[in-house]
Amino acid sequence: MADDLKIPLLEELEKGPWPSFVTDIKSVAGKSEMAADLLRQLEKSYEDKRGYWKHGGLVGVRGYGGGVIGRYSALPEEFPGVSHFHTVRVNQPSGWVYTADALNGIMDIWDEHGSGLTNMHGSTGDMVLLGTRTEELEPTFLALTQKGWDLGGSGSDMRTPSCCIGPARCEYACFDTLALTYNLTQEYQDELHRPMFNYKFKIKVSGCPNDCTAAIARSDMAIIGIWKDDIKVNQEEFAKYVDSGMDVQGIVVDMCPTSCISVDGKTIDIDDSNCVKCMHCINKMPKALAVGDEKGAAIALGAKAPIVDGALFGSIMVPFIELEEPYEELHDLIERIWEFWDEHGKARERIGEFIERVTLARFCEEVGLDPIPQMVTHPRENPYIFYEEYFAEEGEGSEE
Amino acid sequence: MADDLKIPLLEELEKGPWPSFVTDIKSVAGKSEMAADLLRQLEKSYEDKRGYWKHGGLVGVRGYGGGVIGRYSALPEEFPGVSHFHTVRVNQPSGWVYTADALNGIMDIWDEHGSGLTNMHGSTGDMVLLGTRTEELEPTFLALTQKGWDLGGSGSDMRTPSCCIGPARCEYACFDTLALTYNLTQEYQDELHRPMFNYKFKIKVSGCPNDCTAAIARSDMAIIGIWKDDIKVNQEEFAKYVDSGMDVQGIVVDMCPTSCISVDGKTIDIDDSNCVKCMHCINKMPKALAVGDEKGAAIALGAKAPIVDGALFGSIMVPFIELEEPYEELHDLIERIWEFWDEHGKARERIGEFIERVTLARFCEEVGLDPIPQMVTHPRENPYIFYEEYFAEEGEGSEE
Amino acid sequence: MATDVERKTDIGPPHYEQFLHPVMKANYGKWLYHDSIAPGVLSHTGPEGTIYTVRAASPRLASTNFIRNMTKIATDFCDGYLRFTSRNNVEFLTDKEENVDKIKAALAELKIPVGGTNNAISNVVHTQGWVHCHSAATDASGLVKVVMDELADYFTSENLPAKTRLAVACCLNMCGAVHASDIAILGVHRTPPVIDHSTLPNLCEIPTTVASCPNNAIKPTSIEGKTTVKVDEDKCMYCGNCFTVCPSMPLSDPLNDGVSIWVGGKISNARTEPMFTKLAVPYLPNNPPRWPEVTDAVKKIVDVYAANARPFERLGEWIDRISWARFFELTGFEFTKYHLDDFRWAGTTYKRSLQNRY
Amino acid sequence: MATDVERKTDIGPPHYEQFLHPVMKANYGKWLYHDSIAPGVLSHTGPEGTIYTVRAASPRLASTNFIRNMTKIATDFCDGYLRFTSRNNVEFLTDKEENVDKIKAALAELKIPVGGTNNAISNVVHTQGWVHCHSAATDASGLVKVVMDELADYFTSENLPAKTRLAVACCLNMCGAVHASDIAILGVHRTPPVIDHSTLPNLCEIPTTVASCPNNAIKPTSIEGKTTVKVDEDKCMYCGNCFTVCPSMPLSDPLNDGVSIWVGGKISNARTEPMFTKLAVPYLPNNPPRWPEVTDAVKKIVDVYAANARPFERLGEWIDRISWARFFELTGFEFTKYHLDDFRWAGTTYKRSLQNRY
Ligand code: SRM
Ligand code: SRM
Ligand code: SRM
Ligand code: SRM
Ligand code: SF4
Ligand code: SF4
Ligand code: SF4
Ligand code: SF4
Ligand code: SF4
Ligand code: SF4
Ligand code: SF4
Ligand code: SF4
Repeated sequence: MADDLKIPLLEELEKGPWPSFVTDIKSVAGKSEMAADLLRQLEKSYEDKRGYWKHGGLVGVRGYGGGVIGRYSALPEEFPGVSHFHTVRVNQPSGWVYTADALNGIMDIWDEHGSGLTNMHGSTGDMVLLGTRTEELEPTFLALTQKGWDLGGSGSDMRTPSCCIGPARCEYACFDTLALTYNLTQEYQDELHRPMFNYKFKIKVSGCPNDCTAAIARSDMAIIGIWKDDIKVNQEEFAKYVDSGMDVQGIVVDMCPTSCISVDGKTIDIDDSNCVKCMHCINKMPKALAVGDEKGAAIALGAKAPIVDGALFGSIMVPFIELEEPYEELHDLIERIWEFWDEHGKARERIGEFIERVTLARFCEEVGLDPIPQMVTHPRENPYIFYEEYFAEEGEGSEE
Repeated sequence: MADDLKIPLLEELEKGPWPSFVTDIKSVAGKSEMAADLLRQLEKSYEDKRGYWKHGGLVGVRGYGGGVIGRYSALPEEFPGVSHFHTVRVNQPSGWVYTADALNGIMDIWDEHGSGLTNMHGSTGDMVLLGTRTEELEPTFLALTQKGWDLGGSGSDMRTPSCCIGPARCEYACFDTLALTYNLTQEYQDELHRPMFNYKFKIKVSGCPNDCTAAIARSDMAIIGIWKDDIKVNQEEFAKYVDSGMDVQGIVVDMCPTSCISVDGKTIDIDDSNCVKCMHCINKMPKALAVGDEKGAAIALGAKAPIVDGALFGSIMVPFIELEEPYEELHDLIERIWEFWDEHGKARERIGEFIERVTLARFCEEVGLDPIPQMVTHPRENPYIFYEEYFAEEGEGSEE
Repeated sequence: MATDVERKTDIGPPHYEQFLHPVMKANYGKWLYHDSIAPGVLSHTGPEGTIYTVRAASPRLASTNFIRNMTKIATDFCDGYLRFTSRNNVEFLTDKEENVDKIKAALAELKIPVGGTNNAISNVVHTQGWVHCHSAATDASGLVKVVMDELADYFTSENLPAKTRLAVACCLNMCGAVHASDIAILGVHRTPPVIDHSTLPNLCEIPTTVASCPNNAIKPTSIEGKTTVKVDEDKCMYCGNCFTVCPSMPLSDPLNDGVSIWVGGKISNARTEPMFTKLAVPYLPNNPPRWPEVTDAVKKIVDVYAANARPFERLGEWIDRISWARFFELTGFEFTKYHLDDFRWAGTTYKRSLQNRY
Repeated sequence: MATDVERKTDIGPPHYEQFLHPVMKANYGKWLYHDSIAPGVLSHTGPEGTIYTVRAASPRLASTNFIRNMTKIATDFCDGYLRFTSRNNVEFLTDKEENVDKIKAALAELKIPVGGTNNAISNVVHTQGWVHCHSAATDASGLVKVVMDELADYFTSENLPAKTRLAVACCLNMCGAVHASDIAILGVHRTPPVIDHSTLPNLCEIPTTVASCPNNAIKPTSIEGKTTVKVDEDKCMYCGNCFTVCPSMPLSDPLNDGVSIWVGGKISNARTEPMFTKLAVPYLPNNPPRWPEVTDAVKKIVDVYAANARPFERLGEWIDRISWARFFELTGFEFTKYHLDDFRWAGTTYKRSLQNRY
């Protein structure tokens, strides 16, 4: 089967130092006709400079509305191996941590029920099992759940939350990213598996402002670690950085966005009242500086890719929230947000677009957040103010 | 007449160190019933917290469409002195320079034909003769023109251009602001006096990026001096600033927006390739530093106050143009701009709003400007590109 | 006035050259540098000598008397030469250093302050207000007077961190510099236009009126067979643009009109790019003749700025450095939902990063 | 597979704790600092000891074979523990420093580069392309492969000025990080959708389809009595959103599809706030299998950046410092009308100050 692979164009991609997905797919093409036909169809795409997949198709597992992306070849006669080629999104563990056994178990399932191809991982964070037939979906699901795995999200649901490695391997983590992500995923299984929102709702969780999951750019709700008090300084360790010959002035002091660091010989001084917690100085001198003690997270809503209104970064709705089990305050907030969005959002309107449409002021009012300067880069510049209080004729000035 | 002035509220404004317009108006109220009734009506406004002027009214001088703002009291019986209270906008000389004689001549005319009140000057730049009757307009105009004065603009015309004192008294002037302003005003008398545009079109002219006429904020076309080459340095004079004890580091070096100044002892070095010509260092050390030799101006279009689409600063259309008599290149550009705006602009659409509506790219194309990076803070962030070139089926790729 | 004179049109303004002091003409385009002699007094030097400038305040709304007082000083000490600045101050120009003090003395006699140079508060760019405009939500000249009474010392000295520019406008048309001043006072209406359906069909063009509204709050409607308009009051933010094009839609409302306060704008390109003003205080009542709430608020801003900013840091630059959170803390102004932008570029003002102060 | 097992739903993912290396569990939340041992090798130290991480490249589109190769290394040297990063690299975790070299050797045998840490180019966040998606204007895996072949040395070393993040997406849906990467490659269509009126009335909901267009280019129309839609081609900028909701409006066009190149985005809050990518090259042709025009352009950007930026200055920060004018000069890319924004916030990108380079 794989012997008759004629893929000269793709084989050009076997050259060069970077790991070749072509070589890799070939390595399973012997045992998987799906993989072989994927290469054949892809070779045709490379010849013709176009894709050969049909537009989506609703397939899934019983009782779930999400977790599977239906896909059919546009040339099923020519490439029967990919006539169906659906993907199964498997909810990854918090922080993408695995044991060899656990992963091998999934590979076994996929060799049996699918193409033998995966994406580790999809952009949202799921383990993506790439390519299988409709009739294999239910058996795949059954096998996965038996081993303790479940599906992730797709469609207009809460998407699979994901998080950085945080406290499991990072000194910067301002809260337990893995625990929170696990908690939210479990708490909202229904919202994850049964699309009932206006549109997708993504949650990404980063332990500090370095934002190693790109939450601020790619999640409707970004939960990003931050601290409120002062940066912790170890002057001894700082002196060692100076001694090591590091250009502390050029690399740290001059690059602080608010110029709030001063160095006097081997002593560092930070004006924490002007520090914006950007992380730069800590990043450059992790032994001398550390995030503070009053730790928690900021919540930014509304990040998304450009479709429809243009790309957005998340915008700060809560500049600081403590995040400890059982996360009641956060659950409450999430639910109030979903409720308001659900009731007043339009179909296919992401939360970021929704907030802009209903205005930030109204959004705050409805979900119960006080307007504060931290929500904006600056107050309004235009004078088009919807004054709501006014004096009534009779009231003699007292109504305001 | 002025004896029976009962203006207790306004008289509160005669207290305090700042020159009092009330005291000043009173000083002519004896000979001008207009001035007296203005005070009386104003007193009523102060009592009632509202204005008492009727909505505009089209009045003017023969053959002119602009230059006069019609104004009638809403309470003509009560305040007959201001039943008519039109203003006459007199085109000021470039740079607002006068001789006592010239000014006195105008005051004579105004004492004879008007209220004896003025604004020196209006926000656009005109000398504003404040308050007269319809029947006095033509005589006022006649008297003014006999002494060499003419009216300024109002309505949908080119408004009276104005300029900073520039080369007449300022070492920073990068071109002759007074000459250019005179030239434009004379060249476009018809456009100034006979409103035929979609809306007003203001021109302000500043000799350098300090922009002492606020051109970038308040004129549809801002012409602002700039230079292309290096800042001129006088090291000897620089040393004197250092010797004087000036905090050169804090006040100059650290405040340069592009950090392109370095000081070594008593020598200053400027990395002109990174200088953005902000003027700050020159402003602070005018004896040591001076604008370069390759001088000219930048042209920014579209500044305006908020109505309708929100306030705009002018946006750079020409980052550098040489401005020498007879200013042909500039005249050409202005005329191309007016032509395109005239043809495609909507009624009451300022040029700034117009450019945004038709897009900057199209505007450039139509008025014959090449797109260059200096026109933007950065290239587009959204991928919604209107590709115009494409390959046609037959063309085999050659059509692009 | 003789009527037999030839009627001239389109002659334009007189040529400026005839109004230039001889030293200015001689040094024209060749100036070398300037010096600050004292608050309100500058000298400019070129190869052909030095000219001294004395800058005097003006109420701008000035009678022919006031102007004649000025021309008299110019005649006495400046060979007749004087000018006005782009902020409506009067400048006396002389090549005789000894005349500087004489000019100052003459001005002192008239109780006219000298100043406005360098790190001062200069004259206030302002508008017509109840003195002349139909649109006004407040008075302009009165506000300028009471505010500058409070701040006069900042005009006659140069000890603020940097130049500080004030502006007053009496309605959202902002005939002046409100949108780009260090501190600005803006007259605001707070109730929708009251439509006079009896005159509207005659006075106003319906399509123009409908198109005038930035928020599409105006729709055509028919009352007793005549086409008029109606306003969706939920969409109206009282900008007054409809009134500008249609006299039958006045917004004036003595009970609710008042002023708002804006801060942090600038024009120059020095250090930072030009900045728009931002909302500081959404509403203060019209309380003539001396608007104490307004003068208090403005004074507060100037004081806090003077006490905290670094040398040559403009008000907006200072706030950018210390954060808006701190600005509201220091001034004690309340941050409200009105401060959150909701117009067409609102999204660009949302805070889209973690960089914040706590 | 036995069918008599109980069908479980909504169990969620396994708890992560069972997948944590014991040293990571012991130091959980208590880490003190990290060190960089070599490109691709980090150590993290806490009170309970040190964990070593070896980071290996992955094609992401990975077969079960590939994963089994990885798990084998983890079994051999890491007590079975491994993880994936947010950029799809594989990380091997061991508490035995001596195993680091063994892991590297095992990876070398598989020809898998080790790197991606610190000031490197890490793995490329990307999407499906012609491998799996109906929307794709280009392939993603292929582009990643050819670009990283060119840049592999930057993965295995750490000598760029700062972290440099690349992304590839095959259409404007941008399933990944194109809008906020240092360098991004974006598949673009350049011709309007071709409407299949025979299927549209059955397959597509007209109001949804009409609403999907960011530019209101789609209007309902009727053809032979059936409601379908028409596209105003002058208003279409080929975003493909209509196709997402309506299968009868494909945009794929082999002759005109291709890629665009974007630069200067970032995510972190370090130093500067997050930034969007900006257009560098509006169009390069699809030239599989090795897209030489694209690799050249990307290489050019990296080279110019590497040669000119300061230490720890991200690409976008560097351009901000030197100006876009200089960026286009240095790269030799043409600045065109396509670089001028014309979408809803276009006005905010116009240069509204005199501060410019010449
Ligand atoms: C598989 C994945 C790409 C990948 O190779 O990793 C993917 C694949 C698709 N995405 Fe996506 N998106 C994937 C992450 C993203 C991301 C990144 C993220 O989540 O961090 C984004 C940008 C962030 C965002 O959500 O804005 C993203 C923005 C979109 C959009 C843009 C519209 C929107 O604003 O949501 C669409 C179009 C849509 O929703 O109809 C879309 C639609 C699609 C569809 C379902 C195509 C479609 O039009 O229906 C793609 C299916 C491809 C296929 O055949 O398998 N995908 N999509 C990612 C999900 C894997 C996972 O579950 O882990
Ligand atoms: C007299 C003056 C104010 C002053 O006290 O100095 C003035 C007075 C009026 N302006 Fe103005 N504008 C004056 C300078 C300005 C400026 C400042 C400037 O030119 O630098 C602006 C802001 C910049 C700009 O043009 O955007 C300005 C923006 C407006 C607007 C805003 C709408 C627009 O975008 O143009 C209007 C409304 C309109 O045009 O219908 C307006 C309208 C008016 C009207 C005609 C009222 C109206 O609705 O028709 C005012 C007549 C008042 C009166 O009764 O005398 N005025 N107006 C200024 C002209 C004097 C002169 O010729 O020297
Ligand atoms: C006379 C006048 C021009 C005119 O033709 O009338 C003028 C004259 C000078 N300006 Fe100006 N400026 C004048 C209005 C302005 C304006 C416009 C305005 O205020 O509406 C601005 C922009 C204001 C803004 O940014 O909001 C302006 C921003 C500057 C700056 C930049 C200040 C800064 O650092 O932001 C300088 C440089 C400096 O002072 O260091 C400057 C410098 C100067 C110099 C030193 C130039 C020179 O060498 O002669 C002059 C004396 C400055 C002084 O008073 O301290 N001039 N200057 C105007 C006096 C207005 C007044 O009566 O107070
Ligand atoms: C493993 C990983 C988290 C995870 O849960 O998977 C991770 C791990 C670390 N990140 Fe990260 N970052 C990871 C993705 C990211 C991302 C997300 C992305 O690239 O899509 C970002 C935002 C990128 C951006 O700004 O565009 C990110 C921005 C940072 C930064 C800020 C860099 C900057 O100066 O802008 C730091 C601090 C630093 O490196 O100085 C950092 C620092 C770190 C540290 C040093 C934290 C620590 O002490 O453990 C870790 C090693 C860094 C290294 O590789 O140089 N990490 N880091 C991700 C590795 C991805 C990879 O395989 O290359
Ligand atoms: S986001 Fe912060 S806490 Fe999380 S891995 Fe990155 S640096 Fe560590
Ligand atoms: S975290 Fe950032 S803002 Fe704060 S001191 Fe360090 S470098 Fe400066
Ligand atoms: S704009 Fe420049 S040239 Fe004109 S007066 Fe001001 S500082 Fe002088
Ligand atoms: S003009 Fe401005 S940018 Fe140029 S060197 Fe001087 S301070 Fe720096
Ligand atoms: S700001 Fe408004 S009220 Fe004041 S003069 Fe201008 S148009 Fe009239
Ligand atoms: S006041 Fe402004 S917002 Fe209100 S109806 Fe009139 S134009 Fe519209
Ligand atoms: S970017 Fe577009 S083509 Fe690529 S996977 Fe996402 S939806 Fe499909
Ligand atoms: S491709 Fe985009 S712009 Fe064109 S019609 Fe479809 S939705 Fe509209």
